[in-house]
Amino acid sequence: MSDLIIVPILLPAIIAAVCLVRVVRLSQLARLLSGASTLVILASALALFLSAKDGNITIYELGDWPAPFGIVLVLDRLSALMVLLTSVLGVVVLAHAVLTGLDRRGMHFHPLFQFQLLGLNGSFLTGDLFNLFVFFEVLLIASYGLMLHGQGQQRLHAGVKYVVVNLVGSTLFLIAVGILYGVTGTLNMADMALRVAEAPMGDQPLIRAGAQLLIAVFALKAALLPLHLWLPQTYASTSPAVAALFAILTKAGVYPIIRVTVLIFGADAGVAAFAPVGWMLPAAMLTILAGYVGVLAARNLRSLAAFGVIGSTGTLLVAVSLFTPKGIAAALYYMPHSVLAGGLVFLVTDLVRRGRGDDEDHLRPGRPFARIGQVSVLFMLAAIALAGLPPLSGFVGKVLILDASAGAALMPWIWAAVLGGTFFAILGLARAGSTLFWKAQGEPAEVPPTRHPFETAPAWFLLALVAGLTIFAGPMTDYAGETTTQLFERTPYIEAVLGEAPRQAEGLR
Amino acid sequence: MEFLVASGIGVLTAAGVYLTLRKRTFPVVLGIAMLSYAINVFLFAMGRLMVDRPPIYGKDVAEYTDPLPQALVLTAIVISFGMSAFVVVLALRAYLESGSDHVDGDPDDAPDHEDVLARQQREDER
Amino acid sequence: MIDFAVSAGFVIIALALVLNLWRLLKGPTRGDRILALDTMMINAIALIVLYGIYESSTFYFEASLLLAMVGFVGTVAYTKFLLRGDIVE
Amino acid sequence: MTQIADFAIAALILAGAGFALVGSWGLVRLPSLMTRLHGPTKATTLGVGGILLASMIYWPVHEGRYTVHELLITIFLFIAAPITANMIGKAHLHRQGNYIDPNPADDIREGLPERDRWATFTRDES
Amino acid sequence: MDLLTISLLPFLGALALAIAGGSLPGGGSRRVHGAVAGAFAATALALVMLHAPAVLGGEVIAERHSWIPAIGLDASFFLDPLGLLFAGLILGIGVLVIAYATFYLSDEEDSGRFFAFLMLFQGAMLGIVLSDNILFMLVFWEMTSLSSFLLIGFWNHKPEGRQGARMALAVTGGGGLALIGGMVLLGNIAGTYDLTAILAQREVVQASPLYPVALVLILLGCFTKSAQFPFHFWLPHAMAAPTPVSAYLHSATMVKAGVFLMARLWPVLAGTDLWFYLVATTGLLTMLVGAAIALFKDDLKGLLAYSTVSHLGLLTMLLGFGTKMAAVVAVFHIVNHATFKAALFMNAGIVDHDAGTRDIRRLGGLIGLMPIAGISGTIAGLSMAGLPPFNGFISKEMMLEEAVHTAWAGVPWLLPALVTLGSLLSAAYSFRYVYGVYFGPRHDDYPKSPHDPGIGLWGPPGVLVALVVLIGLFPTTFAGSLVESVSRAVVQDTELPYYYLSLWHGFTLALLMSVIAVVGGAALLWRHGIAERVWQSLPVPVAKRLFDSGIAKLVAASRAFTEGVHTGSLPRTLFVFFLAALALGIEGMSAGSHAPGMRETIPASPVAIISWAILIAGAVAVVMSETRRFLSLIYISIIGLIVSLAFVFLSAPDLALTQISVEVVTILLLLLALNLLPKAPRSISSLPRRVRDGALASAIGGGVAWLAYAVMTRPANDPISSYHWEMSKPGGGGTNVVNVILVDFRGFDTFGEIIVLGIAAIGIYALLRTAVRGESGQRLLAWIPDQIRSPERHPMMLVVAGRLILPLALVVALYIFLRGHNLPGGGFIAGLVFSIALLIQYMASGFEWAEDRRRTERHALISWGVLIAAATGLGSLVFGKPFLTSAFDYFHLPLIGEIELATAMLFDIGVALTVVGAVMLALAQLSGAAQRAEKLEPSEHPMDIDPSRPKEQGT
Amino acid sequence: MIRNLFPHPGLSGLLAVFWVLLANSVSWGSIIMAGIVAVVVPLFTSPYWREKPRLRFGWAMLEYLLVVLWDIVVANFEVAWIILTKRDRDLRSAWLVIPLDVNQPEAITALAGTISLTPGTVSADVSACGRMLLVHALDVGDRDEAVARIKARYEARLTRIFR
Repeated sequence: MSDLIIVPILLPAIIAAVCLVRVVRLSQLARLLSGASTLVILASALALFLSAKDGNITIYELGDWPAPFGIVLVLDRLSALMVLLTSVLGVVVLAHAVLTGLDRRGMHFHPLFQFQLLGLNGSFLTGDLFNLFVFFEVLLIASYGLMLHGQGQQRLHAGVKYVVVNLVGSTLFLIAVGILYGVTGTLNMADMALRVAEAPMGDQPLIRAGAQLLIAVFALKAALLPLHLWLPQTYASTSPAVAALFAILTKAGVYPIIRVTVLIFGADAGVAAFAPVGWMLPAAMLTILAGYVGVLAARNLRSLAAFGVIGSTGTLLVAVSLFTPKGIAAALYYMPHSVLAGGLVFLVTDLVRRGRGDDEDHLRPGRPFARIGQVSVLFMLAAIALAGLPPLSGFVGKVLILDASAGAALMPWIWAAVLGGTFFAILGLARAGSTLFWKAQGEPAEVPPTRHPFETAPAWFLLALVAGLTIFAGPMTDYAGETTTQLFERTPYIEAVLGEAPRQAEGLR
Repeated sequence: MEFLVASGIGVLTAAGVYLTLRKRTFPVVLGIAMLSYAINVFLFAMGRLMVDRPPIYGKDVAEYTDPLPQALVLTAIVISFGMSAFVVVLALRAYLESGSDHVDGDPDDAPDHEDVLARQQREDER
Repeated sequence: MIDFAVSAGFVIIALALVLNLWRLLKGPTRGDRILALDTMMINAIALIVLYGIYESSTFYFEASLLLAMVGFVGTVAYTKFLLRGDIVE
Repeated sequence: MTQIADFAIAALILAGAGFALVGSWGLVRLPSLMTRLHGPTKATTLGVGGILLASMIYWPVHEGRYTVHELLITIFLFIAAPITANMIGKAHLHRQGNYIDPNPADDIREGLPERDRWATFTRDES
Repeated sequence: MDLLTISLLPFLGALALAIAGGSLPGGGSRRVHGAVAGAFAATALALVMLHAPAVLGGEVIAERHSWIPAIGLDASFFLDPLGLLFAGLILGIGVLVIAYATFYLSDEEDSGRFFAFLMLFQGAMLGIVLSDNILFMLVFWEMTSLSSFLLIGFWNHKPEGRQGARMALAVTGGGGLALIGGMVLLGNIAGTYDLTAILAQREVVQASPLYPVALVLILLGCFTKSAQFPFHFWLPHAMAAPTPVSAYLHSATMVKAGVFLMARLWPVLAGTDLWFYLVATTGLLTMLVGAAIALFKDDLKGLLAYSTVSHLGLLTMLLGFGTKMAAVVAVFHIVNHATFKAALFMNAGIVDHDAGTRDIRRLGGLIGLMPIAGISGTIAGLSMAGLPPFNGFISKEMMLEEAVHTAWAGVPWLLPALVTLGSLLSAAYSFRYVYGVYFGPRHDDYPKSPHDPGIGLWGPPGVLVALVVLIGLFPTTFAGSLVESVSRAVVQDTELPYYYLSLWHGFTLALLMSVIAVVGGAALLWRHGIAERVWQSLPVPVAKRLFDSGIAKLVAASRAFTEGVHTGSLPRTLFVFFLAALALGIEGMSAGSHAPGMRETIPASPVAIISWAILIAGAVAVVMSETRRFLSLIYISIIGLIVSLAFVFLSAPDLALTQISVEVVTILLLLLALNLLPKAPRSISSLPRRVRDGALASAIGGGVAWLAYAVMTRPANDPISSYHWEMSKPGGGGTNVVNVILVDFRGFDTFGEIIVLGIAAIGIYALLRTAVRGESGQRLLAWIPDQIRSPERHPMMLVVAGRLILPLALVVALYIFLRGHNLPGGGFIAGLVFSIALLIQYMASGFEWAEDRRRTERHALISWGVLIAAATGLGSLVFGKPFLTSAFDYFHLPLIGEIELATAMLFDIGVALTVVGAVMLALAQLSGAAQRAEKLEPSEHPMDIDPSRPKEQGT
Repeated sequence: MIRNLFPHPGLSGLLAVFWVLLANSVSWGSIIMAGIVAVVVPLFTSPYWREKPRLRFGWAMLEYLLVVLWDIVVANFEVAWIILTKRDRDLRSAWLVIPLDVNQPEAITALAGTISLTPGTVSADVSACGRMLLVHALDVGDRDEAVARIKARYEARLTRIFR
């Protein structure tokens, strides 16, 4: 059981490496291996989820070195949720990519895909700040490869920007980690939490600076305004199926914001306590607006979806940046929704794009295409999910967020942003949908021979998940609530990581 | 010594930041390289400076430099090397695809190729 | 005596480095700059070896060895670039 | 005995450093690239050589261990230095000979007989 | 479970139709679809009606299904008389509309889709009226907006259908958002989202300071949905929908949702001044505006639509009065309006269907051609006009009576007067409908020959007309108990004021007003031409144009904003990022009181100072040589060199080794790339920009320097590395602590790191493999060297030196590798040294030549590297230890002595392999791409000039 | 068998010595390792060095080495003197063309390397036919004499080493 934690990290690494070998690379075997691996990861993620569900915190000490000296993987409710989300989205996107033949349109799709999963899972599971950096880099470099998969001029130029921005971001990450290590002398997050709490007054400003810079890096990945400028073009330039997977990349920025702020810079961190609370909330509100206004402004479906992801992430970040148990709980319910809805919108975008031939996904009237009815239904539902309208889970999430922010100092602004943003989203999505599906006139476009009969299946599956998230909102919110409790009750976490008496290790130092 | 290192880091960072803000890919790549120099030294310095105390274990060695930041820097060097290599090639590839080496893909405002000889003779070597 | 010699050696080589830098920045031709850089590298080797003596430490030997072994590769690449543009062809 | 050795070490260090400085001075002072090429490639070889020799004497005398691996540095330098000089020379010939570099020193344009005899300028088609 | 079943039935119907919808080809399908839809609706209706006796008897049927207990959002239903009324309306009229639509739709239309949407809407509507939880209600509320969007846009080939749908969605959906806000607020005020519980908390709610906000938000939702002024404009445009839809949504159900909600929340919200002025005024205005516009609409459905607006205004106004009596009247009028208005819509549909036009100017005298439709239309129309003996008269009279008793802002006559005016207009347009269609001059140019339709079309309105008459004649019998119990439910009080449903109340002021209204209305119709000219001359803003231009402006503004901000410009993105980081760093540092460090600093030696100066000169030189890229590459080497020296000096030999070797590879890489890139760009940024960037860069540089200094000058805080130091030898089996950390303590980092390197390499490979295709390929083919090139490609001396260096470097690499665990060195450096040695071969003898001698595939090297590292780590699992647990032992071998074997070495082999594979893959591929550009003959010889080589034949 | 094991016997020897120097110790361990290195490394590198130079081991090599070392030391002082004292216009730098007798690339390289290492002269280029060496001299009185000296002092000895 205990070794199960490394499966979501190790298996993709091994499979990816095998997929690189020439014989495998050039055959169907890669598809097979990649698919099997993704399914196994899903299975193990489920198992992990079940084991974490009851509130167990599982520790995996890599190399058998005790924390904080070695690297530990920590499985608690939050990380289990994130890993499960990653795996689910992974399965869906991979299925879509294989069914639509995307994986054949460039090189190394499967290894990159596996590496992407590896990076994501690793960054969700690790309990070590520098190890988090390493996994961030893994997921980033894999995302560069995937983002450029298939290439093309626009994609290459967008790729340059995406890569450079993230490289600069990584630089800042190292600065922040460096400061924190320099001041606290540790890299393990649990240990750092203890040490930050004990830090003398004189050290606290430095810690706070480190915290702010660290959060800034995560905010960059999460596309928090004004650090979101890289996202629209990146997501709009890559192939929509890859962008669907990227729906979780922004959450890879949100996750550590929650983890680090609550765990390390919690209430007892002196002046560093909840360092980002002052600026993140306004920024998140503006993010919502920027995102959904962008939805209205979009000229093609991909950028619409990209802005939708920004808006959705902004909504999520509003809940996060309350940094109250209620807020975090709302965020944790909204998080899976945001991932699945973002993924769904991009998958639908891909279906539209593939159907419409030369018109691609430009928001202009085109010809009808095969399965337009089915795709239009998918689009409608995806749009409902993205905008956060009833009856899908986005609505539930939004209500949770509104509810959580009731009583906050900025409440009117939060509500205005959340609801106003939704209004823009409705306008934009209705425009887009009516242009794409209702204005489609004339002879149907020719059906490309590569269309697979089941190519809409992954999108339907995602939709079913979103629906499931709605129907089972009760258990889900319970889980989110329990997760939040676990997050805010830090002692069990710290004790689990550092052992029953964390100070025993002191003797050695 | 601390001051020298700190100010060195500062200058490298400033140079890196300035270069990454340029509008063509090549200086941006150089800027990233500069930033990674800066960051390597920065991370290293977070273990405090010590002269001639390499972290090679010996029974009678009492003082040593903090080895952990060094290990971190090694990891960081390797990663930033991989990343820089990637971004260099990506920049080149984007240039080949579009004929422009502007980071934003703007069309170039001056032709890149003209009479080679004439150009090189005019070029100021310094 | 050795201490004095080593200290003096440091300063002398450091001066040499400054002279190299001057040529490196001034040029006028690219060949000059490459040459200056190469010289700088060799002076650095001397500096490291000297430091090894100064600290009575063998830990730094590999650094100088490596610099001697791979340092010139850069120089060759620069000159090859001047000659052909492409350093591998 | 140690006295003598120390004297030798000190002398070698100073001589080596001195040669390094002279070589670098030559680099600054000499009038053209081809002449400058003489300074560093030689003076520095002996410069580094002197210091290496000092090191080789220092270890047995002061630390009681024989070390010879300084020789390796010499080996590499002896392989590397001529190549560098050769390549820089070639590059210089090429650029001066093709009027790329505007500096007419070194007499290359005037002084080099039968330009098309040399590998840098011509290819032997035979 | 009943209520859940009831509310699910329409959805199930929709699902069934959606799934089976397309499977029935041909003309008969719509009957099947209609039957399916009708069956589901009728079943639901029957189930509701089963409860009717009990509910009307005062029982409230409640049902609770837990959904999201965390916020008190439960799927709870309750059926009280108000709910029953609306459920009956929804389902009853629903059945009729379905029957009507089955005959109305033509064979070409996608009836499956139509009925699916209709059922979806029905379910949503039903959900609203049955919800016992205000959040749960919101779910259905927005769903009605969405499904009506689909229905209105059903004829999506018509632009007005699409625009109408979008407009409706924008207004009602937007209002719905306000409602969400209002409801959550209300729930927060009341402390529960449970409707029944909220209804009992009038005092608490109205005393809350947030009450006005919540009220305004909720009313926004209601007003938009119920098309109240000034949000009324969407409703007529929704008439682009098929007539059954209009009849259903825009008369009977959806637009009533707002009224329903106001009635539902009446007990908590009503009764305050704010409520009165907001609701009653809006209702009054809407009534007037709607009636006035209706009078001048030539399109039958347009006329009816505005009449609906007007009547909704009436209802709203009644609810706004806040008196119990007014509420009773409202309830009664809801019933009446639903009957006659749905009948009229269907009637208009029949006219349209059978006469081929809905333009009132082209219609007339149809009573003779289609008597059944004519009679029913006339009856419904007169009821709408408020003429006895129809139900419309009764409720309108009661309304007038209420108005008489109500003063607006202390002015007693204002309201009665205006209400009378509204009634007058209402009578006028009703007469116009009846007269214009059925009695006016007969036209001969109908597109179709008008005749009475089959029973399928006239039957459903016929039922409704029958109700109109029956309720009018025997109000107590047919509506009395219903109105009574519903009114009780609305006011949440068993005590109702005295009222009497009857046609005749005696000579009252209300009767006078009624008479004025009817006579005035007739007069107005008589002089319609004049009135119309007056109307046309009024500067009435056209709502649609305003809305359209508003949306267009909004889109334009959004575009301007979005495209102005998100230019995708990298410098801008980075500038913002740097600025943000700077601001955050400063913010962090300025919080609290920073204590300067007390650690003793190391004195700076002259060499250090000089090196520092060189470093800075190098950095400045790199920055200054922006237009001379080759030079900047040379300068950047200075920095690498000085940094390596610093690492040596500051006790980091491993770092120095790594830096030295990485430096070389990086330079090679940059040179390879620079070959194909422009080498001396002409234009650089403008001076102000450079100054700006420079200022920001300096600030950030200063900040980072300051941070570094602040940390360096304070004593270390008991770092965890002391454990590494202690345990390195006994636990990790190596004395080079840095290396032991890398391969053991933090081997997981290293594992990730080689993966990064591997991915980078395969990414580069993938990028360059395609460089020969497409535009890039053409550009490569057209590439001409931008410099004069020396003919010699493979200089002899370089080749010979390379030959010698290669084996020596291999030995050094091996040496560095083997000792890494104990002394500076390790797999990464060894891999780099090895790669550099190989790269010398490429440089000296050329790409082709060196490639020919390559024996291993580089991809495989990367794979094997990762796999070996992983396998090493996995080995420990066999022994029940976690991943990457290392083992080492000392063996005594004869002759050699003691040697140490550690699994960490194996791990290091993986690292080295990956490094070699990655570096070679990246650089070789890059130079391979350049080969394409240069189109050189591959040379079979390692060097160009080799005097010892035998001369080739023939030369 | 032996040939296969040691494709480059000279190189193998050099590598063995090299290893011992690196290890900086003469123990059984290092000697055995040196042996392994001597066998394994050339196996890997031999494809890159197919055309093996024909060498003659012996005193000639040692003699050459010593001569060169001596010349390096002596000439270093000369050049240092020139750098420090001679004015630019007194500098009689010149191009020398040295016709070659040796024709193996390794031999030419060795000669050129020697010329470069001994101060005062730098070999800059080989002729396109490979039979001449272009050498730059910093300060030379009589060009022919300088050429003759190089040929006699170095090339002659090299011809004895390279068969």
